[in-house]
Amino acid sequence: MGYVAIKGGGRAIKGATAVLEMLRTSEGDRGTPLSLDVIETQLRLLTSRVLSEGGLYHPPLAALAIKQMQGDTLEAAFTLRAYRSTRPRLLETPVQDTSGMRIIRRISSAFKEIPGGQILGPTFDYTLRLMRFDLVDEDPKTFRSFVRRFLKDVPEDRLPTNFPRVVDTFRAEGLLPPASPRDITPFDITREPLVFPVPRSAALSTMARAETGSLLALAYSNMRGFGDIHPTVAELRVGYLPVLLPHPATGETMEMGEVLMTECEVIAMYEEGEDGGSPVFTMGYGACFGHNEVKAISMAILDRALQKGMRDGPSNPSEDPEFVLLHIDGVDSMGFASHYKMPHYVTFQSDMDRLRSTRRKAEGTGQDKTGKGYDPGGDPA
Amino acid sequence: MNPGYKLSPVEASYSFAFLDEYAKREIRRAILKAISLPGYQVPYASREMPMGRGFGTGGLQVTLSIIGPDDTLKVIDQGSDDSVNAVNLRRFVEMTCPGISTTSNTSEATIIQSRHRIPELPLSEDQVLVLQVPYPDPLVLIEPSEARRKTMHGEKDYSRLLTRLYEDLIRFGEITISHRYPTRINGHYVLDPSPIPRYDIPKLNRSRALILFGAGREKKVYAVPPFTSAEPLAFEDVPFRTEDFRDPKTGERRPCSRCRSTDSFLDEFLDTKGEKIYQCSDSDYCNHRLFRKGSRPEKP
Amino acid sequence: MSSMILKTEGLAKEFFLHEQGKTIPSCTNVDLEAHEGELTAVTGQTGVGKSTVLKCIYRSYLPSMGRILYYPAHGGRIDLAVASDNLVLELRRREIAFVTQFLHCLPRRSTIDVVAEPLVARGIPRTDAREQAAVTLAALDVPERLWSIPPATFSGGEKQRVNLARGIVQRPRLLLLDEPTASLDNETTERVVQLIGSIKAEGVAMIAIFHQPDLVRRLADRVIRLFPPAPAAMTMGETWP
Amino acid sequence: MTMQTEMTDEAVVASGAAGTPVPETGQKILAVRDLTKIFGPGCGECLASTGPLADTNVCPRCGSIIALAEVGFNLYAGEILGIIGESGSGKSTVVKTLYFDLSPTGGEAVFHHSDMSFNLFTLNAAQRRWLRNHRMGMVYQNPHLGLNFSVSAGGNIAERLLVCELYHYGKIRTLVRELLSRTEVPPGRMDERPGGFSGGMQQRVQIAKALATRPPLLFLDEITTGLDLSVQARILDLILEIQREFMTAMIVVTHDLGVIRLLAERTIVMKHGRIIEAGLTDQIIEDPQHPYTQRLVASAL
Repeated sequence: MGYVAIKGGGRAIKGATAVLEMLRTSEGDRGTPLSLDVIETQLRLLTSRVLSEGGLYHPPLAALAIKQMQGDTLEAAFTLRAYRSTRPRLLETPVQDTSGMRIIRRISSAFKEIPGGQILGPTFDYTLRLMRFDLVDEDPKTFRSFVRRFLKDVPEDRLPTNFPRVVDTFRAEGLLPPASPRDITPFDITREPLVFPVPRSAALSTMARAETGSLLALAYSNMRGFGDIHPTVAELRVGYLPVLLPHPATGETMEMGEVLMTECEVIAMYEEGEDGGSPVFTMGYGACFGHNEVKAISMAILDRALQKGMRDGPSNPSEDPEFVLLHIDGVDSMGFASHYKMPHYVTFQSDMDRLRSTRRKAEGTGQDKTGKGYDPGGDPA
Repeated sequence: MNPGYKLSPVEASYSFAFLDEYAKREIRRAILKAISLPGYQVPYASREMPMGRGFGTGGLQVTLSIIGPDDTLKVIDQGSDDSVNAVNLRRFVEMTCPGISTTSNTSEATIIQSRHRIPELPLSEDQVLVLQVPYPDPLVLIEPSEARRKTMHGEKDYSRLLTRLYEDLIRFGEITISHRYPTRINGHYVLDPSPIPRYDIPKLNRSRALILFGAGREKKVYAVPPFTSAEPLAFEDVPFRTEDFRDPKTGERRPCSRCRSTDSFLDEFLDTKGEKIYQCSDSDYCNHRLFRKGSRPEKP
Repeated sequence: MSSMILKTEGLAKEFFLHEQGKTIPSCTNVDLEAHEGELTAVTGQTGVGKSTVLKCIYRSYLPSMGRILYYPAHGGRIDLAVASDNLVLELRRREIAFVTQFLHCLPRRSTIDVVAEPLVARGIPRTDAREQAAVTLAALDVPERLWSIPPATFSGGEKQRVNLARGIVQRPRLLLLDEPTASLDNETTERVVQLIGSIKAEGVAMIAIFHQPDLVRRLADRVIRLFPPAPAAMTMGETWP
Repeated sequence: MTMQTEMTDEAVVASGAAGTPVPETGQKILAVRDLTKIFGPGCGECLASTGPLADTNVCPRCGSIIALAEVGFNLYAGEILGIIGESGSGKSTVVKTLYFDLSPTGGEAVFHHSDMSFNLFTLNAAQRRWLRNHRMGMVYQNPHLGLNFSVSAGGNIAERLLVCELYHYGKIRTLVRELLSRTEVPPGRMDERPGGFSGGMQQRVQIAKALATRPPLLFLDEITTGLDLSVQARILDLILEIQREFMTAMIVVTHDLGVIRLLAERTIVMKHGRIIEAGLTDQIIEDPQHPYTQRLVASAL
């Protein structure tokens, strides 16, 4: 008899780890371990999500995290993030120009004709969400031959290439306000804490690695009536962005690789113009690692909402930078929700002490004439 | 896609104390600032740790930033060295900090990381106590905006917090804050002392050991430097009261059912027969008292 | 000869109504004097601007022309026509009182407090002020049972006596009286005449308008008769030259 | 920050009714010069192109709203100054800038108190807060601005006492009870939240809160607007009694000539952010000079 409730921690943890591992491998003799390649390609949207929420572009490690955390996106992103904590920052990229992106999908719902044309690309938007029962027992031969057959018929000029961004074209015509200057140093949320008020770049980086569902929920609240923004998607792009870095010795800009990313720009009409001037279009921007359109759109809407809140003061939750930015991080929120499972014996003991003492007071005497107030004893005057 | 990707040895290993050296240096700078401004919450870029936010990632980052191979670490949770979370954190530090020693003996430790308790044994100048903090700001009770709270701290404006205590007194005849009792450091900043019971608050005052507070999720570090005043917020004529563990029937203080101590914080629980039992929350303290009496501590 | 308290020189007042674009003359070229322990009566037909003169002196009206020279207790001379608002307020608190035909006071305050008020404003303790107020109310025959209730419900005569009491209790250096006995019966009018006589003896200077000619004869040491303004000015409708 | 230590005045708070030294009448307590407040970007023509002559307070060139243009006046210890005007005249903006609820675009306000002078708009945030809590009081038209409705009536007053570092619960209770009785709120209701009180009682709690630190300067912004006539009369009466008792200087902002007539000895008339007329209250009412004031008085009769 003794510290029953809180003893034996070491053994318990070992046991928990073993059971987890047993469940992961419980197919036994029939099973095949998942390869990272399979996860990265066949579960490419899952990988995308973990890449963006983990805030580290390392697809094989994202796949490993998914495998290790048995498909839990929050845990996988978390694991990737924790790994990131151990890596020093060796170089900083300059601000990347996304017009150099190799596009696999781009649409605009604001403009019918856009330079380069619309490309529907890979999307579930117009596919029917009907169960494809043929995938239940998929024929490996068909599976393996599809990509070869697909690429054979694609002419060279239909392969992904880069296009000017829609908004740049319309900016040139003066229909849209100018972009923020490119030479400002963006806020680095991995090296600096958010101390409010924060610049827009801090808000954008925080949202770029936010948990998709949280971002969507807050953006949805803004679309639904807890906000006044009626956005139009100026452009939504998915593609591979070449990452340019100056050579450490020569300073010459070089391509270091590319990242798959989703980018979205929304346009919203703002009723009263800045400082009482004439009405203007305003813009919201969203971008994230991987292919995650809902996240990029949500982020763009919230960016617009936050800009408004930063300017005029928030009039609803989605316009309040503190409310939005402090509640969308998956690692922070899931961790804190989980921590309530830990023992809280001491604080609970302390709570009981207060409750008992208060109840004794309520049942006993020594009450203030005007209420149940504390009686310090004697007239203080 | 990178078919058959192989991790390089650098990619697949961790450095001493897990965090990269730049991160540790950055956190140490925040700690120095916290010591210079007793009670002030210094924001820092809290890193993601391999355990959940709320499980002590703030305290852990502080510990990892200051620990060296010569250090002896003690980790406790709810006063116990052997609780699941304490074991987990200790194992992690042992794993990532080769060469350090760990102990459950309070007086042997150079760094003590704790959640919810301050050890019963008085700490010395050579020790650092690291407390894990879920909510660093006591003003969050009355003001949700961090920007406004910062101004209130700067202006030493705690009247609304005190009004909360006033309202407690008129409604309940008692201040109902049980733990995380707002405490004023060095006559200026009021801090959240982490969820330690009121019983532990007096231990902050003029402590010989440096006390560091780390909030991982909220990304703040603050400190009570050695020999610095720490007063719980209270009215002049309504004394601050700690948990008293008095038996209302006899009026006497309950002893620990193991070591018979009457000067330690007690855990209350039910034994197998459904009877209430009181025992020291600080397991090391309890064991030492039993040792001195000649009887061996019970096996778990 | 007793010392001079106030002297007006060429005092005139006209009103310009912006809405109608019209100038309405009220009184012109008024020269009068008030001396310590004397009563100066202002007489004339209705509409010659008798009340206007008093209001100009009290500065409820801004005079259009002329000077209103006041000789304050601490010496020197002040032209009330151009004196600063704060100086006028200070004089109203200490030296000049005005008994108008209407009683303006806060609805909830008891009669005795209404009368004592000007003394309290001067810094006299409330109990002392009430004592003096009681003496004055008694001298004016205001029944004691009325002292503790607000004067709002009183008859016209009662209100007028309360108003008088409030002016007299101050023992100002200069007391302005605008038809103080208008709604009083003969008996009460006699009490007022006696009281005015006694404060005159105490040295209070007064400028008064009476509607009964015999009161002028009995109380006035000096009489100023006002005449209607020149008809030319009426028709010109311009600013006074 | 020597100012803070010199001016900590628990004694003033704690000593009760007779504690505060009564300022002498006639001393200047506040001097306001060229007070200007422009909402919007502002331009070189804002002041010249707005005002009573232009009959607008919106700048035709840049669209800014000229809430106050070069407003100046003095306030003397213990006096009640009325500011009257219609909505949009800038009358409330005057007290909001002086109470630091709004920062002015230009101008100066010097507050004098016990041999010290404070240039209000050059003070830092802590000094502003100190003055606001210790030397000024504000009663708003909307009690939600002046009171915290999630705290008891007494707690609202306690907060102001706590700001002034009175940390004795018993003394706070005694003072709160005194203040509430003084403002005719039954002390038996001190532990109730103001949400359950009538409008008039909420205003009296606000007044009690504003008076808690015995400030020499009190701002009253349309405090009886929207209340029943009989309730209004009681509050106005209370304000006069308080002014007599504590020699508190007050600025009373209202659109109601009746309020001005009962409370203020001097009055400022405002329109389109400008002072168009200032004088003794009886003179403003009986002999108004400006066409706007004449209309205002005529319409009130």
